[in-house]
Amino acid sequence: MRLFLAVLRRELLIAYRNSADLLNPLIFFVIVISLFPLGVSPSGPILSQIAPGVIWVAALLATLLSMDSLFRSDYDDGSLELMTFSREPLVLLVLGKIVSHWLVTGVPLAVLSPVLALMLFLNFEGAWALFLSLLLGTPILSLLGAIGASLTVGLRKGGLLIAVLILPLYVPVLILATAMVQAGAQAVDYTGHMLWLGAILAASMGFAPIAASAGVRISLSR
Amino acid sequence: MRLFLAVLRRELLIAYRNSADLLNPLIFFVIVISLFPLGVSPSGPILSQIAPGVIWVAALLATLLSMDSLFRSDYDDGSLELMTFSREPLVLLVLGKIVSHWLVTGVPLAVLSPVLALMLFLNFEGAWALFLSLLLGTPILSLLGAIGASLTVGLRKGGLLIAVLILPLYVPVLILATAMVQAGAQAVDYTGHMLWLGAILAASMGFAPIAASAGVRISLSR
Amino acid sequence: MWNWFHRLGAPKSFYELSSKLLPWLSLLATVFLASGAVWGLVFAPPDYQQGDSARIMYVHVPASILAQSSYLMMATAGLVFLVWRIKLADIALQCAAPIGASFTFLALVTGAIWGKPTWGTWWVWDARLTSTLLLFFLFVGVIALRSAMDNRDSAGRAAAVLALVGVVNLPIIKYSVDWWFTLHQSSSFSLTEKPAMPSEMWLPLLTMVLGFYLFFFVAWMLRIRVEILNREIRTQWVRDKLTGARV
Amino acid sequence: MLNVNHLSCERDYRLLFEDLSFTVNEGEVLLVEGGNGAGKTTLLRILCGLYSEYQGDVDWQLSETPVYLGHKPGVKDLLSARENLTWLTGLYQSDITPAQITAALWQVGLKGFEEVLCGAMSEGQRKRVNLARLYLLDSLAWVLDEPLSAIDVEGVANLESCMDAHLARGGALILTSHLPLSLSKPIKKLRLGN
Amino acid sequence: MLNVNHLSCERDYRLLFEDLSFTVNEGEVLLVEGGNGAGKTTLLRILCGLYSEYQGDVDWQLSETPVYLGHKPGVKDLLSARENLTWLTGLYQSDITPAQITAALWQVGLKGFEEVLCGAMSEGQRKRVNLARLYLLDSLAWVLDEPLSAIDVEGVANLESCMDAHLARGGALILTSHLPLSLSKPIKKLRLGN
Ligand code: HEM
Ligand SMILES: Nc1ncnc2c1ncn2[C@@H]1O[C@H](COP(=O)(O)OP(=O)(O)OP(=O)(O)O)[C@@H](O)[C@H]1O
Ligand SMILES: Nc1ncnc2c1ncn2[C@@H]1O[C@H](COP(=O)(O)OP(=O)(O)OP(=O)(O)O)[C@@H](O)[C@H]1O
Ligand SMILES: [Mg+2]
Ligand SMILES: [Mg+2]
Repeated sequence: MRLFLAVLRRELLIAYRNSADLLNPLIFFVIVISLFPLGVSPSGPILSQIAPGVIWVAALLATLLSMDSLFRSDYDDGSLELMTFSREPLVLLVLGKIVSHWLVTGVPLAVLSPVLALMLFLNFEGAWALFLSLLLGTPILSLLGAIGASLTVGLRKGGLLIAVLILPLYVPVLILATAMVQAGAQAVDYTGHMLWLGAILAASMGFAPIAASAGVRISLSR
Repeated sequence: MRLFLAVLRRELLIAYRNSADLLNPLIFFVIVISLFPLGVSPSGPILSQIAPGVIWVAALLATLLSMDSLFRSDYDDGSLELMTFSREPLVLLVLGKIVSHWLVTGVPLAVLSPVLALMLFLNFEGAWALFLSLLLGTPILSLLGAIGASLTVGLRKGGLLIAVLILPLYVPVLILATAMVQAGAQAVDYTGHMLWLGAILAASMGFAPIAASAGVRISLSR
Repeated sequence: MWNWFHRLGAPKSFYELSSKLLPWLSLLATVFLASGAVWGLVFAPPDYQQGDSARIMYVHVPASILAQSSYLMMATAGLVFLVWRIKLADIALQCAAPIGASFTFLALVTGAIWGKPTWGTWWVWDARLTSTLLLFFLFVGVIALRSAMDNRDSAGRAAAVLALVGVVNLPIIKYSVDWWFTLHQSSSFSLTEKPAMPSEMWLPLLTMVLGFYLFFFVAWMLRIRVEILNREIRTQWVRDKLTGARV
Repeated sequence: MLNVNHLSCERDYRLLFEDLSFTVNEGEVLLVEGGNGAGKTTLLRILCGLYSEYQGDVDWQLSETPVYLGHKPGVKDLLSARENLTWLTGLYQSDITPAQITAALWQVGLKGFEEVLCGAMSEGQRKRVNLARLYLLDSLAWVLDEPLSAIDVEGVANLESCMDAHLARGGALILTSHLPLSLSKPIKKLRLGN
Repeated sequence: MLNVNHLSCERDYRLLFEDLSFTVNEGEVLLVEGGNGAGKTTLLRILCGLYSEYQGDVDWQLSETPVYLGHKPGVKDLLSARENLTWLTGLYQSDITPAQITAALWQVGLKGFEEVLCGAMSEGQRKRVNLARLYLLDSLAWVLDEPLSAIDVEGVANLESCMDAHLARGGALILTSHLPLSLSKPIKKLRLGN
């Protein structure tokens, strides 16, 4: 447990050190979203229709691509192999890294999302539902993404391979969440969606860290 | 000139060696696009309306994120600093890398795009226009992206910083190209758009490699 | 001329000069801002169709104008730094970026606030708004790159290159966005057909614009001075300054 | 402390070593020799469980995990020397005080660099940060892959005395090195390659 | 061949060297000495124009560019030894034949590894691929940063004779090393750091 906190502190410290890294997913998120009015059309009706999908896809990408560097730098400078020797299970370390990643990426995205929702002419109820969906959804993204990150670390493939591996796993979350937001926008009750998201979150909580630490060991024995 | 060809051969050889890298942008492209029917709505009219924007945004991201590793690995293993000593100007080497990047990313995207266009219920004329727009547009993306890549190499920041730097510069291409596709889909003449894209291409041909090689030198003197 | 240029380029002499200029500039800035604000918010007539909500214009328009011209100034500083390697230019660039970004942000916010009463929504994808948003992204890019690099010299040059690239693209971006908007004209509002302003409205506006410019320069100088002290901390003259300040 | 029996390993169809058996006891040094590409790093990684494609068996009679030092620096560019060392040692032990960290950094000759980011250090300095672990961890088994490379002359002398101390307190040491090594104890040698 | 006048450099507020002046002529060796962090790498990078924050002036009387070898291996993991070497030398000269490439690889003791990907090589082998350039390029100026590190004993002897040959044909050599170096010519030394 002490170690878990140590990881958390280290990761947040590093994130703080290159604070640019902290903001990048956020800015990326905003920019990608603002590309759609330019690419599709600025008209309100259309935008409000595609808003949930666009915002969620952007969130997916922002998380996933920031994910790529989760283990990369530790691998490059060899501190990842040292972690595998630690006195406490590797799972704990991995979980620590995942949590800190969520704190640094997921939470800001969720917090910022309502503004963007309004920029895409989503109504307040929709924006609120979006916020909730992101708050529940992004941890799942971080957890699943970590598996991909652990498997692709060490292969110098840029951020794309991991996207290819993991995006399909994200599809259920995407569908649930966007449905939830649309329900919210039409003032339909969406507790059902939230329960489902919660369930997925719990499940991935269970197995993702284990899978990820297995992945780390695999990547290292090469 | 001999050297330019040498770079080209080397880059293509490397790309071929990890052929996964070759496919990733493509698969990424496909996956991202196929997220939209799931996230937005499967209905034909809506999709055909957003198709040009969606496909082009996906292309933007695919190019940009594959761009990130353009100089990265050369920097990591120190062969980038050796390139600056070469008997021919660095610009030539940089241009070679850019061209090869376009060959392995841009061209496949363009070739694949009509299929995706049809999947999003764009009509044939639109799909054709899309193909042309990508053929003309992706080299611009590679050229501008190279500037970002050269400036961010050596900072271990994952692919996001470069996106933040460069995506705004992509906006004109995005606007022109999507307009061109929409025109094509409505069987309106779009030679004007093509001429504009060509002009931008020529312009970026002119200054991007120079800026990029300046960026490389800057990143190295650290 | 030339050696004057270089003498000014020396941080020390700039510091001296600026300490002479600052009081006057700040005085002027306050005068202009205060008078412009009072004039615009109290005496100027309300807009004949928008009523008093239009008065936010007296903040919004100057902010928007400043947003654009500060990017130009930043890029100019970058050019000077790349060509003549004048350290001061690097400092100027570094200090201009955040100020410009905040002006852009101000333009966005005031615009949004203005949009609510006039258009009934906080935001529309209008050409001007969009290009301002993009301008904001360009600023953010420069700042992000600057802060991402540890080594100062290369960070400065990298930021300069990026700023120049941005300035080359800025017109293309603005033009393309305008064109894009006119393309979708039917589907949205626009700021383009504005009634010609009566002089009682644009005179205070002009005062505010000037005031904003002055304020920009004051803020810029202050930041530059601090940065100079930071960088030259180990040189004799700074030591003297600090000890002098202490006693 | 360590028993290795009938260990053999080949990497892409090249046999590195075959039927290797040796033991290392408390207070003993094993120097793994061999030219470039002989398989030293591979052997050490196998001993530490970092590489798994081998036949034969490796068993440690040891409560704590061995200290491994590889070719890579193993320090984070964005953390200062102190932060790196705190983290690296924290992985193994939880009872190390800041004062000890500082002391260790001084002992590896990084006095004045405690707060410098490792990204802003020279090759050798980065390596020293990693080596500073040796002064802090009380694991009895050290597995060091070319600990002396990139270290300057005083640094080497320093390190050798550190190793002597380790051996004196009953530690075991397995290392590789291309430079001559002078320790107080007799050095067991294991030669790989033809 | 190389004149350096009043060169001084500091990195984050630490003065590395000040008012350094020296010359290196045809057939001369300059060994840059100094502890870890003294500034050797920085100096060499300055000489090669890879680092620009310095005062003073560096001028080469030289037609072709110097051969620089740094701490990093400088080879691509995904290319074979032959491909890497072809590419690396092609950067400087266009007249090198495959036969010469093979010969050079054999001379650095990589016989049998010509077609192996450098990613599948040991630390030292990777370094050897980069060193093989020295047998092929006819630039008269070599600037080598710790060329001997990670190289085994025979490898070092090999390299020293290669350097002797270079000096004999009137080449200039500037290098750093933490190991003792024995060359036929007298070695000019430049000590950095206190
Ligand atoms: C976030 C929203 C907005 C942004 C980013 C924005 C941005 C801009 C920009 C870039 C300019 C150009 C300044 C110049 O160079 O002349 C401008 C001017 C102006 N804007 Fe806005 N604007 C916004 C909302 C609004 C709204 C809602 C109104 C009121 C209907 C408005 C009215 C004006 C006026 C009257 C001018 C002065 C026109 C001129 O000087 O040419 N703006 N704004
Ligand atoms: N990237 C960097 N940014 C800032 N300072 C640096 C950087 N790299 C090195 N330094 C500083 O410059 C000094 C000299 O570093 P340099 O690499 O030249 O030393 P060196 O003599 O090569 O040492 P070694 O023998 O370990 O290679 C060091 O004290 C280090 O703190
Ligand atoms: N990642 C790898 N994949 C496949 N083969 C490898 C890999 N790394 C090393 N090898 C092979 O294993 C052999 C031994 O490599 P190893 O790194 O153990 O050598 P070493 O004794 O450490 O050499 P050095 O003294 O240069 O460090 C080498 O011949 C090399 O070809
Ligand atoms: Mg080894
Ligand atoms: Mg060095």
